[in-house]
Amino acid sequence: MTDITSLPPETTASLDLHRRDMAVAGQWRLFWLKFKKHKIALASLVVIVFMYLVAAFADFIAPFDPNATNARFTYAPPQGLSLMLDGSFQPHVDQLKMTLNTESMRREFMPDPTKPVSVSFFVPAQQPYYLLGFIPMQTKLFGLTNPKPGDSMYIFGADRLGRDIFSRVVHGAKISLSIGLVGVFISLILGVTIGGISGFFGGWIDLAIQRFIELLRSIPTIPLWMGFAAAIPVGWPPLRTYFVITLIVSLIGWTSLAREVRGKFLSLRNEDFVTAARLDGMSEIGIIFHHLVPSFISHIIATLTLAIPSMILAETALSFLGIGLQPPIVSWGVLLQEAQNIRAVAQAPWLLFTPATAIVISVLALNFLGDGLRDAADPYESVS
Amino acid sequence: MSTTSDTILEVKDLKTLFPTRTGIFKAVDGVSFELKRGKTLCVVGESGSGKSVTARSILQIVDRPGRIEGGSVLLTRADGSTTDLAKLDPRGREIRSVRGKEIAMIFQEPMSSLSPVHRIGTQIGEALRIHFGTPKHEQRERVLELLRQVEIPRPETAIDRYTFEFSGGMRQRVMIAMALACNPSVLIADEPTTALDVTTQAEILDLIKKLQQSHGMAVLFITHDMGVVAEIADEVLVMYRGKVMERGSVEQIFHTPQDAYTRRLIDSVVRLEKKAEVRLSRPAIPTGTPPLLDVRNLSLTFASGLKAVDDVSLIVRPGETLGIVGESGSGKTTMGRCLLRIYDAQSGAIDYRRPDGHTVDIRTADKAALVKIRSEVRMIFQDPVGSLSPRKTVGQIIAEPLKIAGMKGRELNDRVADLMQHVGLEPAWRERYPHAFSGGQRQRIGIARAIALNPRLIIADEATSALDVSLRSQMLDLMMKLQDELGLSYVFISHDMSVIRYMCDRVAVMYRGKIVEVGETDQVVNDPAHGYTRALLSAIPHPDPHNRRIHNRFRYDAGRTVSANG
Amino acid sequence: ADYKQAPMLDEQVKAGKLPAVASRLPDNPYVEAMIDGVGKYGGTLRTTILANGDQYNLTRTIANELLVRWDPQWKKVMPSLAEEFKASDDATTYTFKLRKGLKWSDGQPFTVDDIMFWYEDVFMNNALSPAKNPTFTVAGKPVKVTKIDDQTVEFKFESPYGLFLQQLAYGQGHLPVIYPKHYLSKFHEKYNKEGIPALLKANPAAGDWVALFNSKVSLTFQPPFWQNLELPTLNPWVLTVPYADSERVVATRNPYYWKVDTAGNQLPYIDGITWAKLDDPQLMALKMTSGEFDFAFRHINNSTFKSVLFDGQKTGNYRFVDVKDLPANDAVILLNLNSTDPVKRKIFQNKDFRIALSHAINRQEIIDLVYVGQGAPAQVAVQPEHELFNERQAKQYTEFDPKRSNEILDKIMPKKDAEGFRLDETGKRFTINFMVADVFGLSYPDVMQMVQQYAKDIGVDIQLRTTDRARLNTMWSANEQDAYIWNCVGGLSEVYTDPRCYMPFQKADIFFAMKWSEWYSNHATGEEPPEAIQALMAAYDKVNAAVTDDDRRQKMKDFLNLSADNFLNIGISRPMPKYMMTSNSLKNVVNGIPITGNLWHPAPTLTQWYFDKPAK
Amino acid sequence: MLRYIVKRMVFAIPTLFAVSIVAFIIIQLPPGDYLTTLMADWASQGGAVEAGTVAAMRERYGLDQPIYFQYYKWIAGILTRGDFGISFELGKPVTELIWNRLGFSLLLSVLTLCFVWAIAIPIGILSAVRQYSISDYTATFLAFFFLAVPDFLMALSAMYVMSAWFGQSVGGLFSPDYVDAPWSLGKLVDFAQHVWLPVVVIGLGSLAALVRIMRANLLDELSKPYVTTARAKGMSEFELLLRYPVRLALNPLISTIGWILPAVISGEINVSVVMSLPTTGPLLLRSLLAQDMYLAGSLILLISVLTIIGTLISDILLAITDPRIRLQ
Ligand SMILES: Nc1ncnc2c1ncn2[C@@H]1O[C@H](COP(=O)(O)OP(=O)(O)OP(=O)(O)O)[C@@H](O)[C@H]1O
Ligand SMILES: Nc1ncnc2c1ncn2[C@@H]1O[C@H](COP(=O)(O)OP(=O)(O)OP(=O)(O)O)[C@@H](O)[C@H]1O
Ligand SMILES: [Mg+2]
Ligand SMILES: [Mg+2]
Repeated sequence: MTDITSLPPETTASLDLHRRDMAVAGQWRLFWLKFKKHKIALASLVVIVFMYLVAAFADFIAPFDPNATNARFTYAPPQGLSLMLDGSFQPHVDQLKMTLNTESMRREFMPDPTKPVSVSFFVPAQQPYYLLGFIPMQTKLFGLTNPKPGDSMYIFGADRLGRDIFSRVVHGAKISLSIGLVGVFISLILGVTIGGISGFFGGWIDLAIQRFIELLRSIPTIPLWMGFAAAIPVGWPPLRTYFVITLIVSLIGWTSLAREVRGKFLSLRNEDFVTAARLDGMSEIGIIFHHLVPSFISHIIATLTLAIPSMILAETALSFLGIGLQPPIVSWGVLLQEAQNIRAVAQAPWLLFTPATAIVISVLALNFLGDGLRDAADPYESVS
Repeated sequence: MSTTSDTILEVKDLKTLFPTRTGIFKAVDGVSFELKRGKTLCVVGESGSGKSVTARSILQIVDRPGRIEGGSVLLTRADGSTTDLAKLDPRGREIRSVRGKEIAMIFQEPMSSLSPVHRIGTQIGEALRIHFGTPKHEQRERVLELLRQVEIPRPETAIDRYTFEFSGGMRQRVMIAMALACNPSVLIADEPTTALDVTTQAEILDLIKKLQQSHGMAVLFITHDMGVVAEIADEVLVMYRGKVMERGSVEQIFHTPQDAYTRRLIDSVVRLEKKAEVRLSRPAIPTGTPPLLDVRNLSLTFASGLKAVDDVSLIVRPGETLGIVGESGSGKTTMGRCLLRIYDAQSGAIDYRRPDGHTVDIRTADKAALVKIRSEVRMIFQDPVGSLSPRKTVGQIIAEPLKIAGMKGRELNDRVADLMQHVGLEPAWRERYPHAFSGGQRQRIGIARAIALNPRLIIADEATSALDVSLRSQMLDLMMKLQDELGLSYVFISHDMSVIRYMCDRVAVMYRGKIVEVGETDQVVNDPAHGYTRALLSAIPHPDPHNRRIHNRFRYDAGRTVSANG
Repeated sequence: ADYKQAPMLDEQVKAGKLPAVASRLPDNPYVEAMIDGVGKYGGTLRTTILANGDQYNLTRTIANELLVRWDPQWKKVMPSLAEEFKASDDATTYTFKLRKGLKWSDGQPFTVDDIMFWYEDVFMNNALSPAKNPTFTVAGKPVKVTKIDDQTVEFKFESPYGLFLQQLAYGQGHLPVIYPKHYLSKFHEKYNKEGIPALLKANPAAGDWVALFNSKVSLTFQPPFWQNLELPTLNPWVLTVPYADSERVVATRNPYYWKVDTAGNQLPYIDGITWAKLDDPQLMALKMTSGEFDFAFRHINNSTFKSVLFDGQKTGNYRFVDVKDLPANDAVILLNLNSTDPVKRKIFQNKDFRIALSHAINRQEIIDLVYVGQGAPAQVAVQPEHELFNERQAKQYTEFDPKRSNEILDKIMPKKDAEGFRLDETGKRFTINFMVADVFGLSYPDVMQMVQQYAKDIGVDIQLRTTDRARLNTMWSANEQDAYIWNCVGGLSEVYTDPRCYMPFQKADIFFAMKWSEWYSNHATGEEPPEAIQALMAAYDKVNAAVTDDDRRQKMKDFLNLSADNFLNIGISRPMPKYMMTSNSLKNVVNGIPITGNLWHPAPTLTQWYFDKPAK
Repeated sequence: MLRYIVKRMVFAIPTLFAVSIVAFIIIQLPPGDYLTTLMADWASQGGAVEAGTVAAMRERYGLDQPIYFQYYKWIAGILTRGDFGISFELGKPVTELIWNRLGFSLLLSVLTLCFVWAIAIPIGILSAVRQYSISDYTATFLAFFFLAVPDFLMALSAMYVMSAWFGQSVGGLFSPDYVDAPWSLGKLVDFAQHVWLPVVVIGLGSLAALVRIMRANLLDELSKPYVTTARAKGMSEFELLLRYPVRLALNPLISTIGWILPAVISGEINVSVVMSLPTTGPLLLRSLLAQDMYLAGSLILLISVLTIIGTLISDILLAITDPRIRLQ
């Protein structure tokens, strides 16, 4: 009669102390320990948190009203913000000298280094506003110290109506980082669920879902959007229109994910661990979400990060059809849309680069964050 | 010939490390041994002791981030030139010309070690192309010959097939063929016969022996099966936790083991040769008790037309262990799966007696009933890797059935810890993922999951195949202890006759989907009635180097009994 | 006389494929007055066209040959194909005498028979013309055309139609001279009943002879005219690559063209024209600046592109030429006075509301910002340089005076909601859903964005719906719009014939009172307008019937005055002259040529353009 | 295999019907029809269109009939005579209009695909083999940059740079001299000089997806035991990479080949419009805007058919390249 306790003790003696720590660490702690190792992911997390903070406090951070126009400064180039003046800390920008050229129909600007315009932090706002929609505020994070006519501070330049691109990008983050991403998640949920059902159950359900996906996929998007554009009542507020269209876009967007998920499920559904879960009495949906989805999470993350920029940009196509965002609401897509002309490309590239950079940074950050999360969630240690 | 010129491969103080995030893990820690021309060195040892890593280190194909930290691997060629393999650039031309040509390797996992999208023939012939630039048709000739040698049926068609069309045993034989393609002077075989039934295993062992004799090939043979060791080994190396515990001739290891671990190993072997002690003291099950499970005329035909289960009838009584033995591919797993409706049998009845005395036919039961039955009848899967969700921690895996049964919070935690302790796993490891366990530990996780709900019947499919002998005997003891405590019944599927003998009250022998013989274990083992059973018994390697009897085996071929050597 | 021809034709004449130039020209060819002097033959004019739906560009460039024409200064109606014309004193009968020896581009003579073919077999044929073109009808009654002799034809109306000659000199007057009888009669049921089934078989796209006929000829601004290479015309260039699915359009000189210069050189000077078909104006501008075109005007001659084009003058080797494209206003807010929503309709029809909205707009700011200072605050009105200019009409309610707006609105819609927006009589926020299409390069979305802010300041909620032009088209023709912004014709002389911005005139692209215009063209349809509008309509009827120029001018002034009283829509900016780009080597280009919706220039003057240094 | 294909085709038939109905409904969704477009167009040319003319034309075009009847006429024409109807605007049978452009679209798509593959696969491999290295990060960054800039803007910028900085003639697929010329060596060279820009612009947008997918797939495959098996045979690392993991990682890519067919027409409309390419995209856009019903409907139908054929081809290709799918 063998005593159970006399089984060879699988101690962790051969491991050093740290590893022993690791071996017994809780799942979440383990996750965090691993995630911390991924420096870029960590930095990305910081960037993303920062971006969302910017979006939340846009009113405070943006020095100007994103829709405030200024005829004097149409297409004003970016004014470099310098911190030092004559050896002391005195943030300032150079004043822009403007000449109106009626022949070429434009204003021409020359920075005048002899006329610094002082910039300081926590300046009074031109208009009181509500931070986060309810905190009454009178102060902006930074701005002109005492604005005189002719002074300006366009750190990322101005657009065709003399609006401050920096403020517009900051405000644009609100939409682009919120509603803009809703569609991605709807696509995700639909794609995984429907694709999962299709692949998991197979048979007639699979056949029907596959034909349906084929049908959806085979309709080109432009006519579809045009059809919807016509069907949406003109009286709807623009945000609702945009939201509904985002929904519709994502209702179509799930199909490719669904096909991939299905393929995966087809090959996984007969794995023993799935059978084991079924024997444990787990429901089919439970199996899909508890066992199958986690096993190709990296694919999902890759798909997601690829889908995000397309979602943010979807509205550039939509606004052409009159169902995108309408002024005065701004988003990064709107800003890029406005940069889509030869004038901006040739003579005001900052209109293009500023929003594009914002999108690239956020997408890269989301991507690397995704990578980091995936690696951290991956039980298989990868090379560090 | 002098001793030194006999030595082909000399491994000295080999150290292989795995740097992990949290520190250095020494998988191989100062291993030394020599391989002699025409001789076989068997490596045994606890699972996870570094046998495979040692083998891989020789060819410098340790998975990243593992690296060889020290020691030398001296290869001495027939012309007397020597090379230290451990010093070569792992991606360089030199080591490449050794791999596959001079030293070939058979990998442990036959299922996944073959490419799923290349034809069998291409994969085998590849080494010939790389090393000799053999033209296509010659390659084909050679591959066909190899396939014939490893007993793949109908090699002409098999050569153009894909991996997934092969059963586990066939894949393993393909791996062997691949390794033998270039007539290597050293063969490293990492558990090359685990998926093979004893009869086929014997053929393969014979083949290797023949090649050894004709080419003077040296063999490094890693195995858990002490019977095999006794049959083929010239020398034995015992490993434990990355270190060599003991090295010596096969007789010495079996008859005068020095090291404590070796002794435990040999003890277990001996113990497994007999009926378990626990069972000796058990009262016999009264013959009149109504069966727990009554299977009648069960049949299942796969879509491919293969009749995997053919009119099978069985009875399992409460508290009884029924062993199922049979050749690989005879339908054991399939039949076990039918019992739990993982596969839908086409005909027959599976009457299961519920605790309240009612009988339910599992084959036709509705969903709700099935869920209840499945909490009483549990399964241990043949493949411990595949049956554990790779992204769930062990704690979660074991807790899953409990959670579904409604257990929560502290109670759940305690129960999981309790179960882990039961199967000899440290409860502190509950947050680890399955891949961080060795093959044997994984099998124990499967067992813990199966017993979590206090079941009444467990269908155990090769539940101990990945364990080394000492662990195996302890696991079997545990299972029998649970049987005593809970009044459990087992359907115990196995290749291994010694396990059956140790564990089972009665045995059913399956052959090509049919039950060809059922009876009390002692009776079947000692006085087999069916030809196949006899053939099976004759091919069992005997764990005694003095008494190598595998050569006296014979084969059963659809009613004909032929001597293997005849 | 001694006529000369382009060198490219010499060979063909020598080979006998073409008659000598003298016999190709009419007895009395039209003699074109030159600007820079007699030009040189040769060269290909490279220009551009939008890939789709831009036939009008071709029409404006090479197809405006009429019985009578406007002089290049748009002052008086002059002879053209007709060497003489005469109006009766009661303005009901007009006689035209064609030049003798005019020929279609295939060499067949053009005579009164062709005009009669148009009149009898096209215009009066109910299958081909189910409704009669308004240019040739008065009070619902179509014109009566009579052949006097091979060269003389008479147009007779039942009631006085003093504007007929003007109408005929505009592009839409081309109907009588685009139907070559010798070519078209084989597609006409009356002339070729037996042959038609075979023709239909060969042309599966046409279901019957009417479709077949319509696929061979159309008005010049419709696609079929530019898709049929066989169709003989009287234009200076004839197509060799149609405006269909090729990547370009090509035209080559018409050897039978009927104009000469003062030295007797047969026009045109330029051998051929190629249009690069582009899908996007951006690319047009880019190619212009890289010197790939000799001439361009439509789609890129607006403030959006000016700055880029200005910088590209050197690389593109072109110069800017002024174009007097002066509509009545560049940006007009058109509230739908016939809105189907009774609440909105009532408010829109309230002139005080319109006044209030007008005062709320800071026009100067919009002009500075959007039009780079090019413009002046103004309502819809005739331009100051024109004799019909009415200062009150142009200036009324243009001061930026939000206080006044609020005062007025407080009477109409005194209640406001929490956000400060005014409520209508049902207690709901009064919202105008404004349709905005980005057309003509006039940056309407930007303008409206500013208007939206101004409206907000006086408590009026404007929601912008940026949309494409096609959708806007369908919306307004279904009378579904609340309001939209567009530009308005009628800034110069065309106001006589086209007062669509000054009254509910006809179904055109200005829809601020669609139901009333329907009623105006046919009292059985649409909706009867209020008294004041009916009076306005009656005032215009008087203009149409006026016989003498003086009388007509007076009646027109009265009409404009009445229109100013009604203040139907809200103008923002008086337009400034537009421009076109022509290669530096092009000469004889009229500077300041007038262009409007129905004055199809520069086609009639293009024949005298020539390359200084003939292009390679 | 054959049975599988036949089965797939049979199932495609009801889908095709559904698609044709959906296509027809979609183009009917916006209010108005071709004639409202036409009327508005005429009106802006300074004239007015008489109600009578419009009514007569509507009757002539059959636009006054109920929609199901119009559908029936259209679909019956297609099925019985291969007649897709006529384009109202261009006055020609739809079939005449589509093929030439379809050819260019197809050519462009294939070239783009080749370009993208030629770039993305090596980069994807590099980025996987050297995971988390500088080259990996650079590739990721560039891929996402091109993904984040709308294709329209990319086209415009590229054209501006090529035109203003390098003096290249941009837009279209040929110089004016060659547009109507028959094919010759010169025309081919001219074509090559023009086509690379749209190919690059369109390709860069889809680069990201491909690089990332390649990288992810490869990372999955690289650690598979069969790679070690091959290594143990003495295969060189490079051959190893190409023969095993890349071969397997390509499967998901191969399955996207079929998708280029539908992309031929509807994909990259924006780029085609900006660059004035003689492809089907601008034609579709214009026909939709002008409500040129049969042209639009036929194009949509064609896209749908191509999608379905494309899916079929993908599945077949996948089955050919992956025996696991073929034989199970
Ligand atoms: N890639 C890796 N990373 C980290 N540790 C590893 C890795 N591969 C193997 N190991 C560790 O090295 C040790 C030796 O493993 P090895 O595969 O050699 O065991 P084995 O003796 O062959 O066992 P078995 O009998 O189960 O095959 C194990 O503890 C295992 O956890
Ligand atoms: N899903 C399946 N489809 C078709 N054939 C199958 C399937 N599963 C198993 N088989 C075939 O059925 C037969 C019985 O297989 P089974 O797995 O039951 O054998 P086994 O007795 O458990 O063998 P082993 O000892 O190798 O585990 C084999 O020939 C196998 O190839
Ligand atoms: Mg091993
Ligand atoms: Mg089995």
